[in-house]
Amino acid sequence: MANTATVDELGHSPEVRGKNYLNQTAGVWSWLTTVDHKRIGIMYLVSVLVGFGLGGIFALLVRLELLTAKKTIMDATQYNQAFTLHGAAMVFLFIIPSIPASLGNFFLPLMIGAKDVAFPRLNLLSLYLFWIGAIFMLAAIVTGGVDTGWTFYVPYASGVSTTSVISATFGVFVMGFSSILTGLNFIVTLHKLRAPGMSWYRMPLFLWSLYATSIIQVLATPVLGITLLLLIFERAFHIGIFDPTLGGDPVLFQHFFWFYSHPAVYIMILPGMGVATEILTTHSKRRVFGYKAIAFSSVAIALVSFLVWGHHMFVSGQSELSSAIFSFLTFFVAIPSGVKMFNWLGTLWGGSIRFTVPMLYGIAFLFLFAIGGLTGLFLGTLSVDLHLHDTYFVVAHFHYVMMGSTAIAFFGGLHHWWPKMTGKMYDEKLARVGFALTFIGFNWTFFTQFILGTRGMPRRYYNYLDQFQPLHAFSTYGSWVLGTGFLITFICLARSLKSGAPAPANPWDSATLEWQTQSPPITENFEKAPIVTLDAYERPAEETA
Amino acid sequence: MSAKAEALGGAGESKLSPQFHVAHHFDKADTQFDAGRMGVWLFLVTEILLFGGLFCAFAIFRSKYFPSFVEAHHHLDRVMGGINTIVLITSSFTMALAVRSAQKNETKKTTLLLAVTLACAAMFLVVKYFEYSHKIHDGLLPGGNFTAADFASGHPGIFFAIYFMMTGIHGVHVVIGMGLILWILLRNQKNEFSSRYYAPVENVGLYWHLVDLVWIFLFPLLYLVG
Amino acid sequence: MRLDPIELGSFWMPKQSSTIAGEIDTAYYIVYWLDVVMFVLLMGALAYFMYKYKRRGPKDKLSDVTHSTVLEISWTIIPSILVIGLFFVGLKGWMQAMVAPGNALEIRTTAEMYMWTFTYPNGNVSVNELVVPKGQPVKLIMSSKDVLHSFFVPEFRVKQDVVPGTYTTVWFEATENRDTVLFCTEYCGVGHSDMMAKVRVMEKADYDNWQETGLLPGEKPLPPAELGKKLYATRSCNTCHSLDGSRIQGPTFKGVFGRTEQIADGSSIKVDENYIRESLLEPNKKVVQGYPAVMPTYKGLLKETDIDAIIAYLKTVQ
Amino acid sequence: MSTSHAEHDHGHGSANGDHVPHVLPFKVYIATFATLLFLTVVTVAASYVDIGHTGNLIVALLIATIKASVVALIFMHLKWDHKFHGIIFVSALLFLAVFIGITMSDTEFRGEAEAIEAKNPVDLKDPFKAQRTGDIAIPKEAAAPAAAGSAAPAAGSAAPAAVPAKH
Repeated sequence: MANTATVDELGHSPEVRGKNYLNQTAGVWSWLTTVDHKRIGIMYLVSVLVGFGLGGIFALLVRLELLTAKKTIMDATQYNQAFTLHGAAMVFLFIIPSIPASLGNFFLPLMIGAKDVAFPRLNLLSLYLFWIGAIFMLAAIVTGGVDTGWTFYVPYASGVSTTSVISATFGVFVMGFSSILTGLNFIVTLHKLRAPGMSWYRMPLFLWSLYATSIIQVLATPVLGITLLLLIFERAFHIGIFDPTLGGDPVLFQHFFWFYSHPAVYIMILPGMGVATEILTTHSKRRVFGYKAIAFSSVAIALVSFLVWGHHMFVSGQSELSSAIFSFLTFFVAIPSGVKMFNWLGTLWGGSIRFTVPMLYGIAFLFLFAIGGLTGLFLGTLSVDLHLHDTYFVVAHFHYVMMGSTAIAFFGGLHHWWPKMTGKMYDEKLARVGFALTFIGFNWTFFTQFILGTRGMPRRYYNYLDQFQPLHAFSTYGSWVLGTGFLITFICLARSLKSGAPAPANPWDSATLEWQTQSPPITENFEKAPIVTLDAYERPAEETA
Repeated sequence: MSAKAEALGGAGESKLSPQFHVAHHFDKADTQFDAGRMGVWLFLVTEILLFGGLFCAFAIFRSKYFPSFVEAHHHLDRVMGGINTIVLITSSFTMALAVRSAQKNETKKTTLLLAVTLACAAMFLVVKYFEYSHKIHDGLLPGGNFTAADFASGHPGIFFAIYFMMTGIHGVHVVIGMGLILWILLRNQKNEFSSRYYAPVENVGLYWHLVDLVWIFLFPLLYLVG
Repeated sequence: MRLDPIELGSFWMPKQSSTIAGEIDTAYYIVYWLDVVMFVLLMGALAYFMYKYKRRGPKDKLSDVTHSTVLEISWTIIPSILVIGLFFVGLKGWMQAMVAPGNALEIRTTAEMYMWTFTYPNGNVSVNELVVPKGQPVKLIMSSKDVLHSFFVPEFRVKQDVVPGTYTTVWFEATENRDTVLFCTEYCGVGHSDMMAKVRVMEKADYDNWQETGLLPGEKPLPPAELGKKLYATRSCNTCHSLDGSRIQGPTFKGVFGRTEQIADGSSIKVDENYIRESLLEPNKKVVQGYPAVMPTYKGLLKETDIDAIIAYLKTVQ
Repeated sequence: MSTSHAEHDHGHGSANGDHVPHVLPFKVYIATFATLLFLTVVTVAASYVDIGHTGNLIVALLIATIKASVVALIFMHLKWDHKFHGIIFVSALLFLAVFIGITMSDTEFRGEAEAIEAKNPVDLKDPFKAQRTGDIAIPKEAAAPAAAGSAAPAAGSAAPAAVPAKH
């Protein structure tokens, strides 16, 4: 800008000052037709939080039912629907889109110094597809529920269940397209729209994790699409591919399903790892240790994730050869995950650690991911899996990974970027209370389930042996603490929208690009296209001196 | 499909030929062109894996019910399948030429070639219609709907399940492709394309070639070797 | 059905009640201690760094080390070796669990929504109760009538899905002479959690006696009429033949002994010992007029003493 | 964007960033079209020659692959396109191969462990001892449904996957 005399500290000219992406235009219509990645990210954020709330309510109901060994509040049919909808809502409405579609959409262009994603209208279409899919899923809930479990195993889902399986699976099918389009958009954006000087190795590591995630979204989701189509046709027209009475193979469905759904586990966790990396480096004021190791381990996880789906099927009746191959390959996912863990610790070493709210979430992530990852070794070990498969041990394990790692990273990222997204600071004290209750409640609820599982408690049980009752009750009490924690967090964030102090451009003193524009950013992100001259997380010389 | 729609970037609204407006978030036309095409290629990857699931099912059940697959494939009409192969290859050829004439600013020729492509696609569907109605009449249907009595081998319904799923999904792609071709044909008539901006033509072309590519594998597997 | 609780062998694991359990628990504890050590090291480092490098002020000295190739390589290679080791630890027990010894007793197992049916080599059938001898390998050959189920006995550490349209097998050799619990562990519908069954492990002699007489250890043989009454219920006679004179699928048993019945071919017959015996073994030879010929044969499923008992019981139903 | 761009070799583009098309000569298209038609005729003809089912399958797939490559390289301009687009395309095929290959490692070998073990017993505790304690000679047809005594699987007429069809 020519008028250098009146620019503010961020270089904003008078015409721009006070304007941002939130107040540029107003009205519902301006939001529904926006192609601004930030607004789309915000709409995704609201949507996934609604999904999280929905899944959370079902989770609390499931836990409440399990308070006693027989009927507590609902009958077996309602219970089966409750755990199915908890799983389906959490996986498809919350975790899969959570970080990439909300935080990713918002920050990916900002972090590479671009004005938008490569295909802004496609981005909006992806949001609409997500909503349409969600409507089909909600329609399924209203018109008879779903009781198949979120895995939709045949022949139960294709022939026996009398619930609205088709509506639910069609919803997931449509949401799959949304996921594909987001991934495709991110890949092209990262290839084509990086600001001058922003080489691949200067990108923040969150973007490497999103890149790896996008690869999985593009490569794996179509297989889910064809799987669900076959399931829908099986149910509607008895085409027989999965139906044993017609010569089909029900185990084949599991291959199809897990070829997507196992990589999907990494669609869920990889962005969480990326967020954790950003948090740990920013709040320890330390450059990331082992940048390339973390970057390549993300891509390695994405690629290896395609080779291990059969570890969900060790007792399914698949061939012994397959099980042995899958077990062997499964252990190799542990290596890049371990490499990340070590490098995160390396990042803390020699830093200046501030225990801000996001940092608390970041440290909790390390703790919970360590447990989630290490307990995965039990399940990858063939003989041990014979005992633990489909018990509460598995339930506890994947909650530590999905909830303890991804959701905690998501909320950490939300606290980290909240000032940038909303332009408001939140009440640190209240946020800490929310965090503490969440962390304690989570471990309380789910560590208990490791004990239940090794002792032989099968999952998806409505009635159970009396001997498990004390531990189940204990777990249920924990879920109340956990629920309270999230409630306080939501109240804290909602209050900040109303009465939070205005956020400065860079409250955490971070080195990455998204903090180099105002909070909240202007619609074009940067007034002057940034030119990158420093490595990732590197600070200008006078600052580090 | 939508990938293609977006492949224009934000350029759709502008006055295009001879100079069109580069979308604000791209630095130059060439980047925008490349981005669009990369998006389409990534989209084609998803198409390959979508059909891939069915190819996987084909491989597994062919191995499991081999005699049934051999017997069932004799009930498919090689002549109709062969005609459709030639029709689709021809359409691919005219589509490729349409892209070429768009590159060379030959608007009228582009329109003509797109129209021929469209006609070929329609013919493909007509032949498909006759094939389907014949199968339905004979009771050669998927799984539980299979009613043809004179089958010696077990589980022919599986073959026809795969046949109908594969050709059905392929047929849906042909229909979507026709919509896309029609759309660029109309835009071409409004003189929106030029040698400097023909990305939509090229990207729809890529999609159409993929539809051809899938058929190139479907035809021998289903009709010729079973 | 009353199920005994699963007995705990340690804080984590149930009691080891099969030969394979020890092997699997060993693998479990190898992973367990490896995990504990790794976890303590990682979290120890985390706690130490949190304490040591807590921000003191803006003048904190920051490390400028951004990578170490030696470290990266070592923390890639060492875990790789460890997990390859784990793979073989798991493979060993698993191979044993997959391949049954040749002398295993084969029991045909059918799962359906929501019950387990076990058919023993001599044709005996038990529902929701698996009876096995101690100290002998038992191999279950399993199939499902409807949806996926899964066979899981925590104390034996064995699990295998039961798949419709195909056979799957599982084997174990019980080592403890007591009852335990069998779960269905593949979600199968509304009654999934009720699809539990009792596993009775008994000495070989007791097992043989049970096969022969249906008597559990310590049980006295029943008088014939009472045994017949029990068989009437357990062998599903009651689904087609009433005791109160009402018509179900077949003729009522009320006053059946000594009654004269019209046969489908027009002749008539007096119901006596021989006709009852024939009706059990070749049920559709002489069907009472007006009833469908749908009764399955009990040939091979009932022993001579059972047939005698049923006859004795029918004499009492008046 | 100069950095991101410099990483790719690219056939088009000009100094001012305008897009310049890469036009192929007409005869290339004609030749491609003729090749495709010719190969279609060949593949139909080949299917009438009986060289065994596997032979016919291999010939058909080979010709289809050649045709597909021609379409991808010339009609789809992959030959002159960015290398990265080719990598994208090939990686799709690679992952498809992984999907089909590993899935078939299950369906082709189901229930064979016992048959292999019967022929070639290996005790992991003592790999060099041929016979396991308790073993008798095992006359096994893999999971041997016939040994079950009672009828075929209740779910229907499906052949048990334990005895996979071999051709």
